[in-house]
Amino acid sequence: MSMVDLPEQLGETEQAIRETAHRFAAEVLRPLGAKLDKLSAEEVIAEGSPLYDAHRQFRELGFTTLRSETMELSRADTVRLRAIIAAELAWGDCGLALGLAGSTFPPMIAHMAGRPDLGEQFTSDQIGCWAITEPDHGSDQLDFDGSISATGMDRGRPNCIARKDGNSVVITGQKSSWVSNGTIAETAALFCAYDDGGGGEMGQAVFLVDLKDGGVSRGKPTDKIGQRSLNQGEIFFDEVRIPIGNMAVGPEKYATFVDTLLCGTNAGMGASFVGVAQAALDHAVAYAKERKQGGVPIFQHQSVKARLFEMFRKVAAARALNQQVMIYNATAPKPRLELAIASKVTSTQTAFEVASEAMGIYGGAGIMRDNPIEMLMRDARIAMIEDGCNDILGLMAAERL
Amino acid sequence: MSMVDLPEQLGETEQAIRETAHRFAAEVLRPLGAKLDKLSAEEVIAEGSPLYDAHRQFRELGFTTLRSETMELSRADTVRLRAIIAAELAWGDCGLALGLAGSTFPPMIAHMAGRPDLGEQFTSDQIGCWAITEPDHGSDQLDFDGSISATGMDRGRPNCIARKDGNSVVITGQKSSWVSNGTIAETAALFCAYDDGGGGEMGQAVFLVDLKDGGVSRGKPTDKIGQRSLNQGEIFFDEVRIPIGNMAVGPEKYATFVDTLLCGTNAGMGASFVGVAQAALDHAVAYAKERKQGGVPIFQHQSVKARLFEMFRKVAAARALNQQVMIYNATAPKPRLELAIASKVTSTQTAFEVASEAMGIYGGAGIMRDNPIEMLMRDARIAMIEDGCNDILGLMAAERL
Amino acid sequence: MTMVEFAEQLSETEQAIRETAHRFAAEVMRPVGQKLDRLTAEEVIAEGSPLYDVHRQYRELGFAAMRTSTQDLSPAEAARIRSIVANEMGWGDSGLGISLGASLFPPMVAAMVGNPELAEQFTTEQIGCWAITEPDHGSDEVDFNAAASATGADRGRPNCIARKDGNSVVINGQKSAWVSNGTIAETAALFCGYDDGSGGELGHAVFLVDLKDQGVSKGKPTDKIGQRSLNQGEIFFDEVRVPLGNMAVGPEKYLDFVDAILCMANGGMGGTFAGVAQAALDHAVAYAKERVQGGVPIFEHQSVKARLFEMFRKVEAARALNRQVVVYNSTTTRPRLELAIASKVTSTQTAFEVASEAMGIYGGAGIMRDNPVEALMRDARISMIEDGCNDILGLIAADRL
Amino acid sequence: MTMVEFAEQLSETEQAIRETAHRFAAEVMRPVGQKLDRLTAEEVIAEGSPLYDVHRQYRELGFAAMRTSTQDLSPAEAARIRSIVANEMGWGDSGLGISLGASLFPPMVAAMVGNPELAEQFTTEQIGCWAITEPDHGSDEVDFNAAASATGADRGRPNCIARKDGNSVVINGQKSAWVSNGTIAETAALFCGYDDGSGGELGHAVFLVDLKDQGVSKGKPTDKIGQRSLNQGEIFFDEVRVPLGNMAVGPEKYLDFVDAILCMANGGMGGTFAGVAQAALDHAVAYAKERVQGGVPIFEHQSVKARLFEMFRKVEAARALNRQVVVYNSTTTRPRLELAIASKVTSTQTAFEVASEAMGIYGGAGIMRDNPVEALMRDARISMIEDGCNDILGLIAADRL
Repeated sequence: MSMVDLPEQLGETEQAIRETAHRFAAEVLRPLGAKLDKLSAEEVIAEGSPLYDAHRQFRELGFTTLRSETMELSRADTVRLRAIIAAELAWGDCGLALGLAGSTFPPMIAHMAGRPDLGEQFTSDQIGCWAITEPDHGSDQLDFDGSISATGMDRGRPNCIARKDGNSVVITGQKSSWVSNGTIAETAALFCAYDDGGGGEMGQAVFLVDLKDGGVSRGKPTDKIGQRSLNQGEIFFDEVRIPIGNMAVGPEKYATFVDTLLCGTNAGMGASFVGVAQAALDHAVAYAKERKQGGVPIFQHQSVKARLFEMFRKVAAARALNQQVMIYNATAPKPRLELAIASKVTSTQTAFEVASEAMGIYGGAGIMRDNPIEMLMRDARIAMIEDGCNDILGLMAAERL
Repeated sequence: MSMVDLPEQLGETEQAIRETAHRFAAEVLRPLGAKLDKLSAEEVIAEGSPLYDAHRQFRELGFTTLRSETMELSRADTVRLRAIIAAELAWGDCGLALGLAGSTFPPMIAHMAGRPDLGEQFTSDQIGCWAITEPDHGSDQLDFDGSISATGMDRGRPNCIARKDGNSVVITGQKSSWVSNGTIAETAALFCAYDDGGGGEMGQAVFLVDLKDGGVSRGKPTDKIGQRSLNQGEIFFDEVRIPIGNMAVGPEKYATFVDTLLCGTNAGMGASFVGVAQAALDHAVAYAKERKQGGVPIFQHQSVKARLFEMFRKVAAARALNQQVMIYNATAPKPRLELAIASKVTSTQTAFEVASEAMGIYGGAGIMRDNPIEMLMRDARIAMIEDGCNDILGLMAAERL
Repeated sequence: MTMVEFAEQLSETEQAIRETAHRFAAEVMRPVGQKLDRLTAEEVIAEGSPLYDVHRQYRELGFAAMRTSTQDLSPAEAARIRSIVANEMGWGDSGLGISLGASLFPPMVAAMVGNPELAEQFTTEQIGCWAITEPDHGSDEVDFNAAASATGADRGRPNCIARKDGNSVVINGQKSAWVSNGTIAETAALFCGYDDGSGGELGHAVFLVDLKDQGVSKGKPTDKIGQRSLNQGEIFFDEVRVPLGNMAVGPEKYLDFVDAILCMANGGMGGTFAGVAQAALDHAVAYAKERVQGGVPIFEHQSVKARLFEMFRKVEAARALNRQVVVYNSTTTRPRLELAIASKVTSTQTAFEVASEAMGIYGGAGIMRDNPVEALMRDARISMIEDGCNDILGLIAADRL
Repeated sequence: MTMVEFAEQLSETEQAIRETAHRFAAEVMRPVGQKLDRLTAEEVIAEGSPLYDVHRQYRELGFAAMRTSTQDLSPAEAARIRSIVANEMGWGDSGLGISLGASLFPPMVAAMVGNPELAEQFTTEQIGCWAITEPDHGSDEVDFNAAASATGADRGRPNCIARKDGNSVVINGQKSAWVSNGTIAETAALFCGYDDGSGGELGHAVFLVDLKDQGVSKGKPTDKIGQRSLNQGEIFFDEVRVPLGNMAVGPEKYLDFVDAILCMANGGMGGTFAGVAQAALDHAVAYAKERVQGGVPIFEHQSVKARLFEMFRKVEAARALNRQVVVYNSTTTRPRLELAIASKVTSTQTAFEVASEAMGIYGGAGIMRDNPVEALMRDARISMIEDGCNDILGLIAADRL
């Protein structure tokens, strides 16, 4: 019962990569995540924090540039391997795993948009971020067709606007407290309103921004109940001027682009929280076999077994769905967002339920701060909210049924 | 573990009445309900059907006229006794219990409206019905403030309209297939649109109607998957003329009246399905203690015990909520519909879950037609839909939070 | 939103087989299943019943042969096709799907043990059955390490025993009322106690038996609440003599063999009931888009959408898990029963929840006998009990965690 | 939608007491609880901590005295008031509520056994505790008929034993890290093994112990994930000598006494966590009506309303069950532990589900440390484990069905 012992038949290369990921998760991410969990939000990102070592070591592993062409794997196998790696990393620590993934947004966007020039400037050697949600626009920022709007609702004005000014674009406004890597990022993939100066209705566009530019400032790091190893926080733009060439995606292609991107991010969350659920299950099974009450391991209790099976069953289903969805969306002519959302919702809900049940298996020991389970429960609970509240995502997905 | 052994301390009178109800439920309703379940919808109501004996015997017991003044009970105790009786009757057979309760609507309305003259004409000696839902208006018929409407929704035209014509009212249109006692009722409490001839917007009103009047016809009895002992079906009105005096509630008081009525009917459903849930639990406990596998009763399985407790716990909570709600609504200056709905939803959902779990306890025997559990599951499932879908009722209730 | 639009990329062969299966499910199984649902258990199996046409057409389409041989496909492809076909069969009619699957047991056993003589005699041309459970041994019949036993439980003596007598085996006793195809089967794969005459402890073995042999008699067909198109019933053996060569699996290999069979059977149930869940979802989505209340389809209600998404999500997860498990167990050297059970439990539970929710979406129409979803709910509920109660299967699986 | 607007009719006395309790909960407990939640376990109990003010003010308001005497109220009234006060305490801060309740154990035990000498010595002026669970005996400490034992389990020797020595009793051993008020208590109601010196089998007995006695020492305060305002920790006894007269309950009456105590303790937990659930609901409703997204409060979203109703319904059921159970058990001659457990399990599970849903209603704001609902979720989760794991309690209760 560990991540390695799962229903996949992997080739040798894949097996080796998984093992690398698993070792990194077990030896680096997990102990580090447990340590950062105890620190304040400020301490997590202070100079000299081991958080930055994790970023460095992760880059050295080369996962960020995993491409099928380099491994002679089929597209489907590559995608499955990505799902496996994402699960392994989050099995170690999901806050760190999400921070590492968020960091690669700017080069990933450059790649997706077919802009190698930007890719050269915005590399995975810098800590990047995905700046999309705004104080007045949370999950609805992702809802293009208004499927989740209440009667009579009006979206209101964006909090962050990029204005064309000759060959430059001038950015003013802010992004919300929930931008991952928000206060430590060196670069950003900025999704915001775009005023082309034509006087018509505003559109939206994607820009790659060097956050060392004049006019950029940051908020306080967000003090969250879980995923404390993941930095989040506001980014403020005060007349930040960037070249027009930094526009990676223009207004006309914006909606399609975001749709594709959301297929990827939701599936990524799905993969990561399979790992969290598995981590909770692994702990629970190990504890049940080891903890004795009245002379026998509690695993011998029929009711404990019944609960462990229920957890196992849910984790297996979440993983199967995630892998199938990722493979489908990577190989189908048109990815289906409703599938990606189904995976995100299923995995995060499963992770929460399984972590909560795992606490029950631990019994009195489960309520102690030094047990590994309670952090998993906190981590999982906020995953049901982050990257789109599950409820709102569900409504968006239902629209497509 | 039976209805008699429950967390209420009852006075002697109350105890005696409960025992009468329990005996009637066990000896008359339960065997009859099981028998009617096997018949076609037509056979259930055919001349000579034992259904009519149940109505006759029920009248003789005198429950229909249970009033606090006759028993020297406090208002709260009287209401609690009503909750207990409703649960007992449905414990016997919920289809019959609902048919018996529905039958008393016309005299009950006369009483509530303070119209003793109508009460003399519309007595509990006739089979009555509550004619409210229409083909194009189901649960939304009860939603006065539009709390459940989707964007841009328009209620549309009523299917049944009463038109003032001098000292008479002329009724035309139809009520839906879900009117309880619809095809056998002799009298109806008709809730429908009312055109006072003033040319203004139509209101709604309540009329007591003798269904032997010229112009009344009936549909086919509805062929339902559960509660088969409960007749339901359409009533058609073709220029049915009744005296204007039969208007029990006029347009101006209609909304308040229906609100009060719904408090009563939802709580009544809540009480009845406590009884159904208890019936399923009783069967399951008895079976678990009696059925041996490998030499010991399956009750000795830890996982069976855990499931029985979960069922017990839910039944206890549903009952406690129902009694508390009924007492509150009967004694508070203003009854709260959201509480009555909370009870209806909790009881019907509990009954379904408990009946389904009881099937699981029965194992292979549970899938047989001749076990008592599967009918309870069917009965309970449709209770989540009848008298207002639980989902829609929930939205109406939420509006008042 | 039908089975054809699955979340998968299929090869051309797979696509073609699925389409054939889907057409068979839609055009043959579903209408016949609905018709059989209304008949008595006796009428279902009477001469001239369309049940036999379904078996005949299934053979003609080559599915029977396909499920007992692997043709030119890789094991992974063959497994995936099995899972897909099971989905389609369940989508068409689960009772018929199980009948068709169970019918293949004798030739399948012959193929699995590589016994060409038996394979020649026991072919897919006959209606077969899997005779394993006994009156005193239900789900515990498959629990070899007593994972599910209560304290002090003693398995007791088998109800059916085969006794070695020279070159023959003489069978006495009976199998339970839940043997699928029990009263119509021409051949049986009989799993029962085996007395080799040595006077030692009784073992277990598998025999292929021609049920036209002298001494075989059948019970009354079981009257079930769901899957009424599936015949089930007892088989009695009174000194039935078969050649010793009909022993397909001897005592020493019995446990491993049953393990392998259970992996297949649970995987098959997982596939079938993922299909049932899909059928319920398809009905619900179609109805929600078509049913207009107050001028707009009920699909426009946000709360209806939220519920449909939840159903969709669960169906996708159940199917993905089944696919992954069936492929894994067919390609590994050591199939894992806990995975197969995880799929069976997940799919059957999902089918029940989704069918019940679908009834809710139908509202008042959902309680009518002629709506298509109530039968799905009945079918699904008993699937949680048949082929091993989910609770007991869970305990068996947990023991392997 | 606060505790004051309960679904109940209260007498004037009850109303007055509730209002006092509510004010104390809102103005004292809640702010102190929030403050203590941020401190270390050591800081919570340091000299000068506001924790001690809460104890003092609680005594001054007379609640302590009220809970150990019945004044002029009828048993039913007194019980209802206990339930109401427990609701309010939980609504204020469950950690503090439990600390206040546990503090009363020694005088409560003295009152229950009618021992005026002990009652004079062990008063509500001291901080008391209930010392029962041991390192090797958690929830099973209360499972006398081994309802929850696995096959072959052997209880093992108690960790704490009192040995008779003439007119004294000498105590040795320890109690577990989960004793509430464990490291701050001045007095204890000690439930432990009892060796009467006869050489026979060890019994159990209850002693009231002054923890300032020689030989008593305390462990480190437990660092828990929730209910951080509640001190818990080990108590060690090294040859602690107390007069024999401090034996409040001897071995022969021990089982009955513990049964009665468990009825009270479970009822108290049921009351407290119904209050926690109500607190989470209140926060969620208020937030939903206040938080505007896109121009309208999120309360206007149909799916938000549906979720709030579900929360409301569960809270009402949990509270109603608690009220009914507490009144029943206080007025009957034979309290039923299964009912008390049903209430404890229902309330704690409800509190957890409702708090978790409340986090979802808060969305992004819900993951922040400074929102009020995440602490409620942590508090509620551990309540499902403390004072007996819900799963084990369920097995104990099931045995009495």
